[in-house]
Amino acid sequence: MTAAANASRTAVGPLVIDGLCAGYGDTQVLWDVSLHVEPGEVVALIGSNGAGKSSLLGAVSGVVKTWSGTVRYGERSLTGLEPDRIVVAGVLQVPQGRRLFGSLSVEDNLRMGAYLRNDREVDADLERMLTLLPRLRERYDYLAGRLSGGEQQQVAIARALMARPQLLLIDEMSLGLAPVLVDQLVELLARINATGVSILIVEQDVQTALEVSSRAYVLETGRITLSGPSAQLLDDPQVKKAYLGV
Amino acid sequence: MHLFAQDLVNGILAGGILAVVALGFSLVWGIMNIINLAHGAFLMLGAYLTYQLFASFHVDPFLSLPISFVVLFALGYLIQTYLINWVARAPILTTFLLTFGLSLLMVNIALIVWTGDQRGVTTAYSGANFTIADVTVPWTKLFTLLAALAITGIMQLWLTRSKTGRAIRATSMDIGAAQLSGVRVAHIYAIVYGLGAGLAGVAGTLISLSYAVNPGMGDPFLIKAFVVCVLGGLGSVEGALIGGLVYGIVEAFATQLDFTIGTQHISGSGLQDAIALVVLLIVLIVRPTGIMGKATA
Amino acid sequence: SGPAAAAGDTIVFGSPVSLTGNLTKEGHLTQEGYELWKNYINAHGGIKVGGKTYKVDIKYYDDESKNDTAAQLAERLIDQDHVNFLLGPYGSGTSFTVAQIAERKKIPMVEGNGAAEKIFNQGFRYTFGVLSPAKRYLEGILQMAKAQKPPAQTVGITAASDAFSQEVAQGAAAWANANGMKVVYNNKYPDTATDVSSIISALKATNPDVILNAGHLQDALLVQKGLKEQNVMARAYGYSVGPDTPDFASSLGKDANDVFGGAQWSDAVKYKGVPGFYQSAQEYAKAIDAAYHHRADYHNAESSAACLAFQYAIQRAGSLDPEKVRDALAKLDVTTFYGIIKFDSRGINLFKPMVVNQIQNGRLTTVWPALTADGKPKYPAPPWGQR
Amino acid sequence: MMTTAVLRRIGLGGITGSPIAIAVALALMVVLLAVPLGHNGYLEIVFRNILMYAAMAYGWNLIGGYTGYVSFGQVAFFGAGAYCSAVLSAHGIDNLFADVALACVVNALFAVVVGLPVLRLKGHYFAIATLGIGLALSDIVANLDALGASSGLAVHHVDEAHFYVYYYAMWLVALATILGTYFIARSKLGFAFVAIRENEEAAAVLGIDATRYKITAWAISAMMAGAAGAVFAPANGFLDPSIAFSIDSNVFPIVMAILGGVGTVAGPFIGALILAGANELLQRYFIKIHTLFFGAMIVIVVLILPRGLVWLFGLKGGARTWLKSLTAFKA
Amino acid sequence: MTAAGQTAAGVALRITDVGMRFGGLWALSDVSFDVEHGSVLGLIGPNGSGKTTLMNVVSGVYKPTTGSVTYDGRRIADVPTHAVCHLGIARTFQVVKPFASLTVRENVAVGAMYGRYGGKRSTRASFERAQELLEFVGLARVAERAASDLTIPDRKRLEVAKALALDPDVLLLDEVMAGLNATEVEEALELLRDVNRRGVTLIVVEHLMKAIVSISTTIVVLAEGRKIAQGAPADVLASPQVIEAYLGSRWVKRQEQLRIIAAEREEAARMHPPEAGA
Ligand SMILES: Nc1ncnc2c1ncn2[C@@H]1O[C@H](COP(=O)(O)OP(=O)(O)OP(=O)(O)O)[C@@H](O)[C@H]1O
Ligand SMILES: Nc1ncnc2c1ncn2[C@@H]1O[C@H](COP(=O)(O)OP(=O)(O)OP(=O)(O)O)[C@@H](O)[C@H]1O
Ligand SMILES: [Mg+2]
Ligand SMILES: [Mg+2]
Repeated sequence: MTAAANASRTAVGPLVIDGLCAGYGDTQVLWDVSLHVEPGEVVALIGSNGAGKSSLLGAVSGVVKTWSGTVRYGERSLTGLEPDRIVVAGVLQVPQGRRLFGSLSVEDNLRMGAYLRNDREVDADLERMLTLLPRLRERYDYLAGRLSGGEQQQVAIARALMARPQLLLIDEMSLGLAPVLVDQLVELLARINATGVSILIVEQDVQTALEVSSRAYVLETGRITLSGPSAQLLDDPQVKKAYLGV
Repeated sequence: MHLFAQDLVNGILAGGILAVVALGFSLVWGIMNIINLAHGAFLMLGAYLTYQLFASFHVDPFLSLPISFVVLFALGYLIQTYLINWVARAPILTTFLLTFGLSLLMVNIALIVWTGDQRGVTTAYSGANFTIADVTVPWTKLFTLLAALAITGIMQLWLTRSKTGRAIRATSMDIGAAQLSGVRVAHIYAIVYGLGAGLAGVAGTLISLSYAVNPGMGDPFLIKAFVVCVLGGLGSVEGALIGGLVYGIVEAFATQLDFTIGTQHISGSGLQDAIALVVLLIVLIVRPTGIMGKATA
Repeated sequence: SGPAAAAGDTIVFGSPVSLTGNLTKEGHLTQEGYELWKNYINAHGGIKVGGKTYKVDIKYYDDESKNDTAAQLAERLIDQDHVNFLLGPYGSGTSFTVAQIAERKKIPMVEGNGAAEKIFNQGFRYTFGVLSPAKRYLEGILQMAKAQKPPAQTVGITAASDAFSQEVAQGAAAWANANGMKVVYNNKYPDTATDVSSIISALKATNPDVILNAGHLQDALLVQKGLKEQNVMARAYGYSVGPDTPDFASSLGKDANDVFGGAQWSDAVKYKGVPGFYQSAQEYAKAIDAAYHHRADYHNAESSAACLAFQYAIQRAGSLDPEKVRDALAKLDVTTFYGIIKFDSRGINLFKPMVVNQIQNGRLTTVWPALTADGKPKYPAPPWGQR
Repeated sequence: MMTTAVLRRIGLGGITGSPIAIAVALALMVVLLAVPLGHNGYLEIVFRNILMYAAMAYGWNLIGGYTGYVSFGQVAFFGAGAYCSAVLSAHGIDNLFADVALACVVNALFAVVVGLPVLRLKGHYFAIATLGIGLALSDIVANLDALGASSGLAVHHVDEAHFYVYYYAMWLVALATILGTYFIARSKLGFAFVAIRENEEAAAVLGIDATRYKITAWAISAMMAGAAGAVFAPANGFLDPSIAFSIDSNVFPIVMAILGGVGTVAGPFIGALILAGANELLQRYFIKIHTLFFGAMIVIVVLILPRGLVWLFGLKGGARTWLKSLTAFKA
Repeated sequence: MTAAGQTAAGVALRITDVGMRFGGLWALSDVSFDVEHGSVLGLIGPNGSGKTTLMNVVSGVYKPTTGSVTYDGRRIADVPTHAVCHLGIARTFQVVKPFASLTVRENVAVGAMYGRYGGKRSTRASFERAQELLEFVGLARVAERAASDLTIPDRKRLEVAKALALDPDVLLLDEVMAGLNATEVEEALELLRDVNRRGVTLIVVEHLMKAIVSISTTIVVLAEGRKIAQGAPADVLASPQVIEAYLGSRWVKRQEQLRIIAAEREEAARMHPPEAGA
């Protein structure tokens, strides 16, 4: 049924966004954005509120319609595809605000992540998630809508992982999470990345974002204004001033 | 005492049919947030299909159950895909209006095709019955009840256990998130609407055994479906079943009630609907989301 | 603002009638009755009024079987389409609301399908009904049952909750009480009933000799099936509406046999009408069969009769003036294929008897009163399954 | 929180409504003053019904549109109002002012008594409970001999020459509902209603006593429907449960409001005019299948103008915007 | 700096043995503490530890299963939700809930109309008050926009403005800074300090430790529905139990780094006294 489900977890190629313009109604929010994520890379996208970070992720995952420009993933063009087709291509988004299925149990939420998979390893992956995130085991039968914010974020990430994505788009991972949990998630990302999954992460906690990524882009009012290795951006005086409050 | 037992049986038998009528309606409403006013028309088409198969090809009504389901499922699937889907995410009142229009269309097409004549499906065994402990039970209605139980059972299992069932429930909660999990929403919606129509068709088949078949026959059932699905809890399969049974039993017992207010004598049977609705109100006041309804997060 | 004179030399009648909605079938039968008359008149030259001959035309609108829509359409027929006269809609509820408009607009209406006496108890001057009142519908069946040996002694009645059915039920109960029969059960069900088993259970528990239903075709079918399902055994089963319509037998098959129906008319009646239209019931039935390919039903006949009342009244008035025609209607006294048409001071036809039909081996046979009958009543009814 | 989600999807506009829409509505009202001058009783009924449905639509809009409690039971109030007139008439009182006043008082009380339990329900459950109230009331009246039971009551009315009084009375009721809506929408009351619609919990935390304001909205909307019913009964001259509590009077105001544009002041009017006009033409030219065409028309209008007819007036960007709107709600 | 706003003395809110059960889960158990008038209480704890639940109890949205909350001696559970703000208690929602179809100004005005004065303030006065507050929180530029058009941080500002419109004595803030970047957090803190200076008691729930530390007079830590620590910020954050349950080792490490950087800077500054900066 799907290529994504049974394919290896190694990314098939780079995500290449070229000259992307997009918006809502008549208002344009993204202007000629170009960026790329190489297989196995962790890339961060930072920028102030309303810069268009979520919109950019949306344009990749198909929930925001592109006006012009292209999105390619490996050999495939993702431009203009419906969101479900993009999942088939192996690109998964953890949306801002979690968007869990509130009246489904934690288990069912995780199983929904594996919706397109037909292989026999779904149960094994489920078990792996519960080991990775033990809190979820405690809340396994709970309705997701009853969980606290942090618990929900864990379910959201685990749900996306259940699809065995090759490229993960994570929006505001640390939002509202206890510091100790952010630590755990950062480690989690490293481990996921180690299995060959590329990650494009959007974060307000710029410090964390730059620590976990190897490269980063700065988005300002819909345009890429700066990019480079994360370590370098951490030291960039402009970045420090605007985003780190130092 | 005997009448009490007989009424209980009558109520349960009638309730089974109402459960099937309400089930598809409840799913479409609960899952797609569409108040499907065309549900009664689908029911009517199911009944005519059964009638036609019976009159022209002597197909037994119980055998035409799956045919009704498949044909109406297909019709519902197509209607959703090519018409309703265009406004599937519109405000609930917009789709309400659209299905109102569709219902008028279907009923009036039926009027042209079959005219306003009353039709009936009277099989060799229709009216056959048995009696235990003074309670008479008609075979067809008993089988109808069993069919209703089987259908709700299958639906319940399918919705909770199958992958598509889970996707349907997920889609009802958050379309966007479902899409991001790889769910093709238009397809899921078409399945749900098809299911609603198919179940209405099945209900139509069962109803044709006892009720006169005519183009407008869906209306009273549609109104009862409204009440039953809310009584039981919207979008809930067990809810539709329990709601249907409660409604059937309340109606049956209402028949034997008698009031006298001053010089005015009121017979409960004339007030069947009102009594059932008062029960609905009481249930809702005690349980604001119906008997089986879960409070949503 | 009176209606404009007939357009050219055509007299225009108007009728809101149930072409959709839950009385569609009956509405169609009504329309057939009107059309048969119109075609006859036009084929035979028209109606002669004071030296001039007029063709006739009938304008219909669909009242969707709704009382208020019927009234609104009547108003439209009068004000917009300037019809000369109104022919009634189908049903007592619609007839009542239309009667009101006729009254206000001072346009005569003759109706053949609203038998509730309430319509005629309002002091309306412009409304005339050719049919016997609702309370008579089931009397014939009771008379018949009482005349059998041994005579029926107990009656159970179920009735729909609409005005017509309620009057029918009250009439039957009153007759039974006045004639030494006992009413052991009398209860109503809502018009929207989808299941009547519990009423039937209660009825069965009282074990009546005669079971009567006052309702319409749709509920008659529901009740008849229900009686069989619960194995209710009575000596006679009678319906106010149902058995006379071919649908009853066609949808119930054998289960329809031996059931009685009260009827305004049947093709067995032996009246000899005045010239101007088919003069006997048999000729009329033949014409209906030729035109519509089904057996003439009393809804057809009473509708044609309403037209006939106008025909003779207009001829006698020698004018199309609404007031003159109204007066002529009030004085009318003719015998037609349908029986006598004559109105009491309230405008209803108390002078024509009802008949009782019974379905015998799938055929509608008139069994009462004996004078007009073309068969004998089969009484008592055999058990279910042996029909 | 279901309600909020549902109502946000209804896409109700700003609270006070656009001044243009109000101007259009009032201009239409002025034009409608002229109808009885045509001495065409039928047209008078058609337009009187439009005014009646409009009054009910505004009543519905207050509880369904502004407060977010979608009611399918406005017909209960309409019917109750109508029966108030019928009862007065049976007691020899033929006075429209008395009719309307009684209908308002009775309906306000009725709304409070029924509202206390029913307004605790949310969303769909509220909708069906209200549907139930209408059906139950109809059933109960159909069994009360004092109200003529199912065979109904004649209601005294004036003679043909003075029939226009009903038209103007209905016109006044409609005008009152429009102006009432307009002023309420701009008042503190209106803000409380909308706050409840958007989020009842958040409204409570801002100090809004939700129960009290919901009942207020419900009672006012009940009075609007009741006043329309009180004028309708004598104009119609006859009342039975099937007329007083007809499905049409329940569904049409909603259909008109949606077709015209929910939450706009002019919407229900435009919707009513178009529906009545279309019905008129279809009845004329397609007697036997007019309902079929009527159904087809509704389907087509919904598909090509999913936001209602009034939306066309404010359309910027012409055909392009319109084409985009076609897919706006696609799943 | 932390005590800047402390004016009135005495206990404002007294939370006594509060327990809250959802089905089989005790989201809060035996929580007790006092909040002084004019103070800023920081409430922290792992996700799901019951902070939001406690806010709901204090603002009268939930009635606690056990225990009580009193405000100036009055039991809050006895007061209906809508009347709690007449007492002077206002709150924001973690999941922001603006009235989406109203404009930003109207949103705030509704609070001003009903809030503390229970509908007695005139429409005009309410709109004037709304305008003041919008300027105060920095939303005047979008006053006419529909609330649904706002970005998340602006929605949080709106949430604060709505709460302030109730003219509260106590303001409960549930994660109003989540999703802001460091610079924006600074601005928000400045705003809250200003509010506090005007005599409003604050209860602040945040996961941004920097913010909590810099604004709170006292910190209370919840874990699994129980209070595990209470005290001055420095003491609480040093508690091993809090570090283990909530802060985590990376946080400690980062603090360490920051302290080293600060120390180095100080050292450098001592060696090379600043003149014209560089
Ligand atoms: N559904 C929408 N409709 C209209 N405008 C939108 C929509 N979503 C976002 N916008 C606008 O697009 C712009 C970019 O928003 P976006 O959510 O992409 O920013 P962001 O960088 O993710 O910000 P945040 O940090 O707040 O998440 C903002 O001005 C926002 O108001
Ligand atoms: N209405 C409810 N019904 C059932 N359980 C609930 C409800 N509200 C909260 N809970 C449960 O209570 C616990 C505490 O939740 P609460 O929202 O108070 O946590 P929190 O401390 O605010 O967390 P976060 O920092 O993630 O916002 C959680 O485990 C949650 O699942
Ligand atoms: Mg974002
Ligand atoms: Mg929280």
